Amino acid sequence: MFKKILVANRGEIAVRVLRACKELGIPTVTVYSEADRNALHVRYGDEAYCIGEPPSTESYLKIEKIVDVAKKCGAEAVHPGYGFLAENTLFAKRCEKEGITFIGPSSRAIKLLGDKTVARKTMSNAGISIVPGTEKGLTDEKDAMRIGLKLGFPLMIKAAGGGGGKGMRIVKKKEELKSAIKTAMAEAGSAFGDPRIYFERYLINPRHIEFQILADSYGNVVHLCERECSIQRRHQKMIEESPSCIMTPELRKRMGEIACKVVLTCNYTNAGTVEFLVDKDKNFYFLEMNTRLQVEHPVTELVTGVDIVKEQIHISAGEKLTLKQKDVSIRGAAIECRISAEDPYNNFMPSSGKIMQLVEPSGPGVRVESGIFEGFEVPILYDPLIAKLLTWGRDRNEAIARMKRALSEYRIYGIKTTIPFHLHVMDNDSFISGKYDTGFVEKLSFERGGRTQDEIAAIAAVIYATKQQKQVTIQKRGKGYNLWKMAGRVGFKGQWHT
Amino acid sequence: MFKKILVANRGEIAVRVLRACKELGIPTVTVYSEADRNALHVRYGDEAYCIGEPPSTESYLKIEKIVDVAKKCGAEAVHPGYGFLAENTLFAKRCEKEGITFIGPSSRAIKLLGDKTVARKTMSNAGISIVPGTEKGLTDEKDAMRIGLKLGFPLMIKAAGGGGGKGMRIVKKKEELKSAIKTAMAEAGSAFGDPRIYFERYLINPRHIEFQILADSYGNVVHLCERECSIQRRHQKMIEESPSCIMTPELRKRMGEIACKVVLTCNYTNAGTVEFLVDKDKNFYFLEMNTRLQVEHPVTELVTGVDIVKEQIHISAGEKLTLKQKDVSIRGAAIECRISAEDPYNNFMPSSGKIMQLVEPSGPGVRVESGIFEGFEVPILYDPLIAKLLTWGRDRNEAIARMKRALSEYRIYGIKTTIPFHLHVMDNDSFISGKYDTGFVEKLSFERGGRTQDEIAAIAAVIYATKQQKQVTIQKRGKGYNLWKMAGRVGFKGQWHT
Amino acid sequence: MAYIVTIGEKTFKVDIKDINTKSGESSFHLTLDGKPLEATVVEVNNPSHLSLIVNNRSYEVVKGEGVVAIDGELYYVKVEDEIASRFAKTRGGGAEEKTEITAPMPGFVVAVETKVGERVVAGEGVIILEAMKMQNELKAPRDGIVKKIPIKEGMTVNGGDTLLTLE
Amino acid sequence: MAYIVTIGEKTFKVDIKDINTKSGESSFHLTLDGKPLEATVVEVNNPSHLSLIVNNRSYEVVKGEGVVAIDGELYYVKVEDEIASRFAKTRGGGAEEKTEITAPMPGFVVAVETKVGERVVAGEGVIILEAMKMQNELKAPRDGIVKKIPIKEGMTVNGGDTLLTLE
Repeated sequence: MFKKILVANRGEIAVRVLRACKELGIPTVTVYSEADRNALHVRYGDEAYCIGEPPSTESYLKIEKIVDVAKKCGAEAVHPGYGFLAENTLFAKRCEKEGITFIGPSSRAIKLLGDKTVARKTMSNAGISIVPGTEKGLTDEKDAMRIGLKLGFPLMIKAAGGGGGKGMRIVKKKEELKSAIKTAMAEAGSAFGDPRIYFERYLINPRHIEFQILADSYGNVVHLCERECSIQRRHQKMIEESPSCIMTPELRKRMGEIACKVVLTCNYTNAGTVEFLVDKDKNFYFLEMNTRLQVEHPVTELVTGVDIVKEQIHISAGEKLTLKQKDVSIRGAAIECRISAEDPYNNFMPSSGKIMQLVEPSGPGVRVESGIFEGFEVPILYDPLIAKLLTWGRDRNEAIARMKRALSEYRIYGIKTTIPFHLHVMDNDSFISGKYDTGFVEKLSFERGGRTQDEIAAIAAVIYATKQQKQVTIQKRGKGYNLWKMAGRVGFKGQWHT
Repeated sequence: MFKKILVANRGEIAVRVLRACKELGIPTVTVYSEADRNALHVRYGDEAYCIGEPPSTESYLKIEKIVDVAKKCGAEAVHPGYGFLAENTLFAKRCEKEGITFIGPSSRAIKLLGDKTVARKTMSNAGISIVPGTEKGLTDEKDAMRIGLKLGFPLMIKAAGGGGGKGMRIVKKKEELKSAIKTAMAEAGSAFGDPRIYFERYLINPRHIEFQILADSYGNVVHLCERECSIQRRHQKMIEESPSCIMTPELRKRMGEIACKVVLTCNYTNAGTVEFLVDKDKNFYFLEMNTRLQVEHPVTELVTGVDIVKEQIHISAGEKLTLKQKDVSIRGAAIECRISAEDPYNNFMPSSGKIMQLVEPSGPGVRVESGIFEGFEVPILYDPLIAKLLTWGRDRNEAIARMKRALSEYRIYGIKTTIPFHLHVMDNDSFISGKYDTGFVEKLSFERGGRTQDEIAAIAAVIYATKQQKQVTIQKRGKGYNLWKMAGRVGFKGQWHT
Repeated sequence: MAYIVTIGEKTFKVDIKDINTKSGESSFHLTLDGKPLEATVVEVNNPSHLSLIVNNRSYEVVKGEGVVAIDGELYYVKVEDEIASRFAKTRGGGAEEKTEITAPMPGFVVAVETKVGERVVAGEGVIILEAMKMQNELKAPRDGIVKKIPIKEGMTVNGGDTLLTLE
Repeated sequence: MAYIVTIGEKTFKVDIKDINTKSGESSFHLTLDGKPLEATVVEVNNPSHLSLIVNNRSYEVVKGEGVVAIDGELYYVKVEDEIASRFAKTRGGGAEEKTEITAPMPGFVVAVETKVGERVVAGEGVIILEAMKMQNELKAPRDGIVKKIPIKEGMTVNGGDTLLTLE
């Protein structure tokens, strides 16, 4: 086993990985930007190194600096978390070159699966259904026009060089095609340094279902069943759950086998996720494979009991998988709500600021993965994901009831968060019945509302005024006690007019 | 289902019950003593009523007041938690009379099982092995002498009228018998208003294993497997786990069947716990049945996935158990450490005071059941149990590793707690190997020690001094910032000499 | 002590009748738009975080700048004591045109902080009026030169009396 | 600035060489019993709760009364600045018999706050001596009348010099 592991990330995922290392008894090293000096991960690790200025391009994305720290402190392995350098071929390659174990797949596998058209072609050649479309990257506008017109509409344009919604366009009719191709190429070029695009048939409101897999270096592959991730906003997942409401044992078996086949086709090792789109008739198509730990991995941990991060570390240390496919089963149901520093009432605008008060839910069936604490200044520079709230229940209804209970216990004052959005979804009939697809968020009418406790608010306000006045009188001071700017859930429809 | 439930308890167990109610969508009522005005349970419930002065005899034990509140606010059911009125026949009877559902067994069953000699006789008659000894209460000293001498030594004297270690004596040789009988009778008389005692053969360091059962009003009984509770100090449990390291499927089946038989023999309904002593040869003897929710119930919840408090409520509402014995199975392993406001370095003396800082562990496999918060004054008046820390793992080793990790994350400053004791046990070879019995704590050599970070402490102290001096200089004030009295884990052997 | 609380488009009149503090807990008899209520509060761990019980219903309350959170839901509130509120009403809508300060309620003139002929700016405190044991600073409604001060320190005035006129 | 820290039966000499504060983080060059170390601290959410990094090792530190917690473990500490410590040594055991104030170390006399013939009480600050850029108030060792002050404001003195004598 490794003598020391460097965690090349920040926030909740860095803490998640550090906890796994601690449970394995492995000393840890963290890196941080100047904005994160008092961050949780810095305080959690055994060693900590500052690697640069706040912008991630000057710190968390600096391969050179991170490799330097790893060599300096004698870290034998690096865990990249998700985001930042997690799917960076150069970083993985550099680690391989320096003799530092990259806790993830080989740089070769990252590269193969990172190029979406290569991945599609590979899968198609292996007999795996992919979303119909082109299998090679297009750089010529005229070629693209010709092929696009042939495929028909609606049509999806995607960047070959990377994901995250960049270079992505939905084209509904042929008149839009030309300009969409042009702008998509330009966007892809500037985002990934690679203007290649490809086409996919646009499936109308499919479900997004992914399979978690684990693969060791000895050809053993298991899947840990599915996660349903259809609650998305602009291709960003917001709520995930396992099992999926549409899953049957037979479909799970078929999709799981295909997922494992994808892995074997690429000689992929470590943890990974095979994403599928599933249409109304339960036809499923390979979408892409994520070559890293996913944000939503704890959903799978809760229902299967497998600690995916620890498995990653064992696999990277050259151990054989002890888990067999027959040992994997789902117990109960789990849901994850991503808690982001975003204002759900204002188009999910990022919100930064100081956490003035924090109360995290706990009790039966609740798991919190958090990167914040009271007093922390949430920087605007990084991903707005600040925490993940998960619940487990004996069945889906219990998981939902617990999620509502846990969300109602959660208090984050000082910044705006997505908690009110999640509370709203947990009360939504389509969500409760499990009859939803990737069009869910778009169709959702989410506006301010909820309980109206105006009278209590009025009483509370007056009591504060009385107490403040009393204090002012006693202290003979003019300022009163310290008040702070606060934002959070808003329960009253009319009050924003003021 | 009930329209409203009153929770007649405080602290972590009151919060636990309130959470279950919230998940079921049932409005809640809490009661509190004057010492608990800002306690967690008061803030968690929908309604709150003060029922008297701080001593529990003036508040939490006042049947009249609690019944009054229930009637006044229209609560259809009362959950007693554990302790206080949970096993009080009069309270259960009074609720029955007033038409308020007591969430627990019938007053008849509480009475039957509360009288330890009656319970022993009932079980014995039903063919269930009990610890050998007398089956009726003794009030005459001479009778007792005669019977005791016949049974032989070592011998256990117990009070017939109640438990909790009161009236309990271990008699190792006949010379000690007479005075032990005398004092035990006196103690039992003053503790329970009932001087009756009975004898049990003293089993040398058995294991304490109990079975959680659920029984509805339609004759359906299931057991939720066992909990091992042998880590005790003066008959008070400190650490519990499930499954037990000595359990085999065959033994579980046999003990589980006997546990269900105990329940059926008494026409017992609701949740309960059948306690057994198990000797080295795995002979097991009925010890007693606890007619309430146990402190350690979450251990069973973690491995079976069943929410015991919600089951209690369903049963009390007259519903049928949906759970069948064949649906019950153990997944993984769970451990509970009871976090008490006690000084483990000073004979577990109770510690009260204000919680100055609190950081609770979280992340994978961790569950916290807590009754405290930052700013709370832990009263000396009530049970020192302030929180329970539980971990779950795919196997026992993972549960232990997680417990160590979680204990090391736990920060409670301002009072002394049992956290250092638990950290010590998690590193103990006997505990790790699972080869322990009820003599474990007695044999444990637990003294101050652990990591020695004197140099870091010296540096930290100087940095504080420097910062304080700087602040004094800047502020031109003499007092410096507010320092607080603190107590917690002590990691240095020699420092108490100062 | 009476307050006017504005939340969105709603307005509440809250009158606190009596306050009693015992071992950290403050009890209030109050009326909300005339409806009598019993409330108690206690600090949780700082002065802005309270446990509030109103007629035996329990709420968790946190205060921010111009906002209170009830059980995690935010309510933007404006609190004025009734005196200030009456003052605002007396002033009417055309505050920028206003050249007089009138007494919002009966009271005792504690201090006059300007004199005839002096230049004052809008919002500057010019007269301190004591009413219901609270001192209230009355402010100049606009920039201007003080024309007339028909009262003096120590005088008792009636509600509506003119206290100061600007040129 | 040098400090003597006592933890149990151990004593450490910690010398803080330099302090630099940048965006909330304070950096220190220090020596621990002569061993050079780099340390930085930043507040977590209050002045008694710090994140401490010493030579790239990370610690969570909380301060209490006479105690610091390192990653949750308590250490009872006594901190004296070296001057006070030397002063204590200079004084020896019979402090109540002492009639002199001697300079604990070389320094510059900033102020003499009494004069010959004046009555002083034990613990009253009488002379301010500046050393290593820190001002140190020297206190009267016991009640008494000032007999002699053989120094003046502005003078530089050597360690051990007598600065004041009581009758």
